[in-house]
Amino acid sequence: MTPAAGTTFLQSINQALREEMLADPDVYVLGEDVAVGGPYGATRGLAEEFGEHRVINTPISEGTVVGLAIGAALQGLRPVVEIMFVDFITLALDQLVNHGAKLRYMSGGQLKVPLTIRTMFGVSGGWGAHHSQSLEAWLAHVPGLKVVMPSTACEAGALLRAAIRDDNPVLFMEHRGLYWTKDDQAEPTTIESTLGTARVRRPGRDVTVVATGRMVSTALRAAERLSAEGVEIEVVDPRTLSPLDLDTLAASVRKTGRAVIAHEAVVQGGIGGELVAQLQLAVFDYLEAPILRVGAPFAPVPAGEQLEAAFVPDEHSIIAAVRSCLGRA
Amino acid sequence: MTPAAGTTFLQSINQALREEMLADPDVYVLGEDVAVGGPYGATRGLAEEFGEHRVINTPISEGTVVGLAIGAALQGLRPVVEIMFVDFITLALDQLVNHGAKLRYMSGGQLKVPLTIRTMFGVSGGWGAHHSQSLEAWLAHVPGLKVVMPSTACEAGALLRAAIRDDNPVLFMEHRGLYWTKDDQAEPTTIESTLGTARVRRPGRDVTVVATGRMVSTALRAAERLSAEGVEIEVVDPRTLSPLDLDTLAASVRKTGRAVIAHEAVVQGGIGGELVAQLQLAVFDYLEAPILRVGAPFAPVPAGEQLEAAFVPDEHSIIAAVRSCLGRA
Amino acid sequence: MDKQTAASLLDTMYLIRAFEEKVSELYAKLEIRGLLHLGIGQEAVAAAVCSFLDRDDLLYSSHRAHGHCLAKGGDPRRLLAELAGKANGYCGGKGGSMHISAPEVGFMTATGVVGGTIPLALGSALFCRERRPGRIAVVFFGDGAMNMGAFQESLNIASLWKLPLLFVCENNGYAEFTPISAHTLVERASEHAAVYHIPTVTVDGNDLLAVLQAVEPAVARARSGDGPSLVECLTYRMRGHYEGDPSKYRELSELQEWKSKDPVARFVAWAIDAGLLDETERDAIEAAARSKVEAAADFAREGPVPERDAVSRGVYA
Amino acid sequence: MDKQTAASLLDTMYLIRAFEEKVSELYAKLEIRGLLHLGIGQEAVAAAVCSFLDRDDLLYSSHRAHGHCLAKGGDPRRLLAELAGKANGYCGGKGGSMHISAPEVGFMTATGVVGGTIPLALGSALFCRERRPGRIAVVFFGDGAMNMGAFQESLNIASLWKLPLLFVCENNGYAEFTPISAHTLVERASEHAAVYHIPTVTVDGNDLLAVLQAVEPAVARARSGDGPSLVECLTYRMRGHYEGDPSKYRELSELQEWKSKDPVARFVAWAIDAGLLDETERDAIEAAARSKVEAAADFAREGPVPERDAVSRGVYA
Ligand SMILES: Cc1ncc(C[n+]2csc(CCOP(=O)(O)OP(=O)(O)O)c2C)c(N)n1
Ligand SMILES: Cc1ncc(C[n+]2csc(CCOP(=O)(O)OP(=O)(O)O)c2C)c(N)n1
Ligand SMILES: [Mg+2]
Ligand SMILES: [Mg+2]
Repeated sequence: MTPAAGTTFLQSINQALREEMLADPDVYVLGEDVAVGGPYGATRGLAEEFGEHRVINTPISEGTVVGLAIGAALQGLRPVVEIMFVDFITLALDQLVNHGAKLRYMSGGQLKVPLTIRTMFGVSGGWGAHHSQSLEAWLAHVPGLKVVMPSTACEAGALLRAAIRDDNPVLFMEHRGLYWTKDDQAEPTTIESTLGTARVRRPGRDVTVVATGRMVSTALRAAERLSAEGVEIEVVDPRTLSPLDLDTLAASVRKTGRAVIAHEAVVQGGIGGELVAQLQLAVFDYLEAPILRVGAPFAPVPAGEQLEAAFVPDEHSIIAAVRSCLGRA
Repeated sequence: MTPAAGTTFLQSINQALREEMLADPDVYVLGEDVAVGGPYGATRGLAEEFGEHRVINTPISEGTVVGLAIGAALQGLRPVVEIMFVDFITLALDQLVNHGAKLRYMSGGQLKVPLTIRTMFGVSGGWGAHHSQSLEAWLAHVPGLKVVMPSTACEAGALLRAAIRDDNPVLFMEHRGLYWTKDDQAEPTTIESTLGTARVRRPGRDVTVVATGRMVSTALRAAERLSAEGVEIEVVDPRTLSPLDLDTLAASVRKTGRAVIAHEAVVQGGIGGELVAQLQLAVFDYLEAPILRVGAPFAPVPAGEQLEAAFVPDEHSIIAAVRSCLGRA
Repeated sequence: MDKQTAASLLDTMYLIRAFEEKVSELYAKLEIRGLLHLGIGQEAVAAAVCSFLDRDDLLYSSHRAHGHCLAKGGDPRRLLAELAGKANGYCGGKGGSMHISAPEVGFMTATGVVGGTIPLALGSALFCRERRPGRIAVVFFGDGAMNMGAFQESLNIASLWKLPLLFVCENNGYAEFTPISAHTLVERASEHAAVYHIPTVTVDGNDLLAVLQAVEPAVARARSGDGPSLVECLTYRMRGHYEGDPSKYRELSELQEWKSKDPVARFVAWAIDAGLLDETERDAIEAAARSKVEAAADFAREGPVPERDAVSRGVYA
Repeated sequence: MDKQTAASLLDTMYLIRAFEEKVSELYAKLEIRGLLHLGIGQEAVAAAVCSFLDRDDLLYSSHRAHGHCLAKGGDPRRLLAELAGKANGYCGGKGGSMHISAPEVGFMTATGVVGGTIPLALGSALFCRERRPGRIAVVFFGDGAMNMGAFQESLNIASLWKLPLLFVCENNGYAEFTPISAHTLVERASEHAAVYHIPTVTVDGNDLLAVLQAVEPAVARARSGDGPSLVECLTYRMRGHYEGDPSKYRELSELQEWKSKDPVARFVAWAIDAGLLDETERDAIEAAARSKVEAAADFAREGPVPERDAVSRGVYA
């Protein structure tokens, strides 16, 4: 069901959970405080509707809870685990990476792990270095995992439903800064068409800007400003970082001949490098300029307001990169 | 002290530990079974020489042991922790990434963390998916950490000594497949010159091959074969993956106009993407072909002999990439 | 207890109380942002524990850290400036409330990760054992951290290696919005410590005297090289989990009940009763605390904003 | 115990023993490679525990997994083929010794990570509670896993949620080359379980009867929905930590002492004494086991090598 206009990103997540729980009794929700709705209400109402057997508060034991969800998934349940912040996934990577991601392959195809991990990420509000990271690049490096990062309210719900229905472990990353955003108009999104496909958010001819998560709206703002000066960027949102829809990205760059990759993670070692490597290979002969990357400086996330603002790339960062790509200073 | 000719990689590590422990009473060694030498003897003799106060066997509690070492480093000790396999660093990433790597920055420069983590990585001997990964790309994405990956016996010792003397947390990655290798000749290496500097291992004019860890020797074998057919590749070893010596890499590609990046990690999300992104930006106008990457397929490490052999890139993989780069099929 | 000790303990508690009330006020006025966890109601634990510590004992805290930092001798001005993101804050505005560091007074670091500092404290204790016999490390954590594996791993190593370490559990009955009974059947951190042969006791954390009594031998034991102890303090946070939390998960009656056990008021009553304090003295101590906090607020307000390019500086030593 | 039960238990133990001896032989001949951990000397635990399990009870193992897989009903042919990296092995040659999976007989997975399967077993137990009341999950782990945080976290959740789960600790006194006393002051897993109100007992793991006696009520408790138990079996591995380990860290006398407690010989002696077995029957059972293992070796030797491009297939469902 496409969420109504005016639905926030957070409500869309909540609705998607509810719909999947209604559709499939094997969908279970687990996490800290999920039975009371979690810190922002993403799981609000679910315990009341589906009972605390299916909406399970867990102790603060991230590693074990993720392992437990994997074990339940091996038997055919479809757990949706909330790791409050992706910063805390550091506590669960043995289970997620060594076990969850590998069991299908290691078992020679005998096992499968239909698990979804929802987690908040990204910078907002001065929460500092332990509640603001963007660690998607780590997980996109792990064979057996899928990594999804929605950028709009409507798509958040559709992508989450697709993630829950997927038979593989999926890391589903929600930018806290998007939680209270709404889409300009309700976007009809089918569940099936989302996972593994990129989406062109704004067509343009001059430069392709591949943006993820909250950076998509940042790129769209940059597009407005650039358009005013006659530069038309094409904004493409990969939506799924692993697997990656290279075709859509490459088609865009083949057209524009120039590309900027924008994410909120620190640039060094970020998913941008992977995108650059794949794109330059796919469209080498079309490239009129090196592919540029926009992201955070190589530093932990600072807490103070001004430092935080300096840390997060904004539309000016994108505009500067686009101009540089076009050879205009 | 430069190790004598005939010294193995493992002996070089052992000597470096001993020399640093002799030079600085603040150097402590911690890890599972380190007091009896560890699984291969990397720490052999140290407990006898320096006592079990400085060469400390720990319980199997990777997360806490890394945290403990960070705490000791904050006070001025220089702990060298052994995490037996990098696969188990998954258990220690909260401590290493959220605390060890960030404390200097978060504290506004009041604290420092002179910590070294030695760990085995890479494929050999059919050990399978939990004892064979190459996870350097994760750590190179973490601001505040340094990541070092030696490729020769002599350099292993010099780089380890430099890592121990460094005032930052350093992940030092030892490929098990190199442990019993020796250098053709003793290479005088000064400690000071190593960390953060790449090394040209073989000069060449046609294609630059940037190779890491055990792939350096693989690339050198490929170079021999290619040379026989008149193709001269330049083999460059970054040695330190974070920080990265882009200048040396870029200078090489400026000369050759072509580059192949070779590592043992899975290609997707590997450090190769970062190298491609930085290189294509630095030398765009010199590039005559897209930069290619050689690495493992996107799969966990299989245990069986033939599958394992199919998994690890070898000199043929490099030769194929070099030829493709040169436009020869 | 002598008059001076009583005054000093009360001074610490009032300073924390006044500081936290100011933080709450500045947050409401949007002068401070971030994720703030106040310890109003838990002051007796910080004050009692730190009264046994010297400047070069090494303290680690949790996400609810302000009181610990002040009790250890942290400067309220630099602390508040840090919360306000100013360049003259302890961390130059980079750390913020959950990442305060004031090593000059032995306050090593707080953490945004539940249980995250427990292993770090072990390492500082190892350092003390090896280099500064007589010095100790101390770590504060909440009841929520009891179910983190790192806590158990740390109890094991601390006891095995006889580290000079004091574990202080501030058991306030809740982890975020969930009562402890929903997280474990083992509602006492002291039960965990006992398994590892770590001397331990659970006390009324709102009774400053009880905490003092429990901590004194524990600190002495650590100082003399006999190994770690764990002191568990049953207490209550009077405000929400974080500033802005409406606390719907708690009954008003529960709050009322705990209000009557306010650790500051209780100590004041006891001290007056014991002849260690009179009303005038009490007023003076409170007033002094409030004026220190006002000065801190001015300091923070007037503090310079960090330079923009500091953002990428200071990552490496 | 009746004759048939005795024969069946002995059958399992001999099968494991013969299998492991064959693995050792094939490893020495370089027909198998990899990192192999043999359980020779620990057979009674696997045999006793699994004798109470049905095919659809869900078993998790450690790195020392061969015996557990066989006792659960795993096919020695497909197991050996897996160790040999063959396409007809359980995992098509992808898993190897530390990553065996035979879900068709309820053997879920082994692991190369100490303690790694404990949380997984909780999840399977949750599934049983929700969907298959009466079915249970079981996890084997070594004494080394006792100090992994995941073990403690798992005890807590299993007891809190009353999961139908049996924890089996094979306490063989060593983690790799280090005796348990160097890892902890708490040398019994049962002490940990007790804190969480989990019924627990420590028994002589080389005494099949003692293990049977301990496991029976624990399995019954789990099946009837009353929650988890932990059975700790004190045992000894007669070979090195891994094949090739010269075991220099152990005294020969220690090995000799444990040899005299061989669980197979002890059970045989008891069963003969109790009139449940005679020498001829014993010989027949052992011979049958050996011939099964020979057949397995042939099966593995003749098994096809996996196709090269299988390496990148089967990563995703
Ligand atoms: C590892 C981790 N998981 C989850 C969180 C989110 N979180 C922040 S505080 C908290 C509850 C902590 O409770 P407790 O330890 O009792 O401390 P209190 O807040 O009561 O002082 C949680 C779950 C976190 N910060 N770290
Ligand atoms: C997390 C982790 N750390 C270290 C290792 C290396 N290692 C393999 S087995 C082992 C000892 C395990 O001892 P125990 O649990 O008692 O099992 P046992 O080998 O005695 O059967 C260690 C340390 C590992 N596999 N996993
Ligand atoms: Mg609490
Ligand atoms: Mg053992």
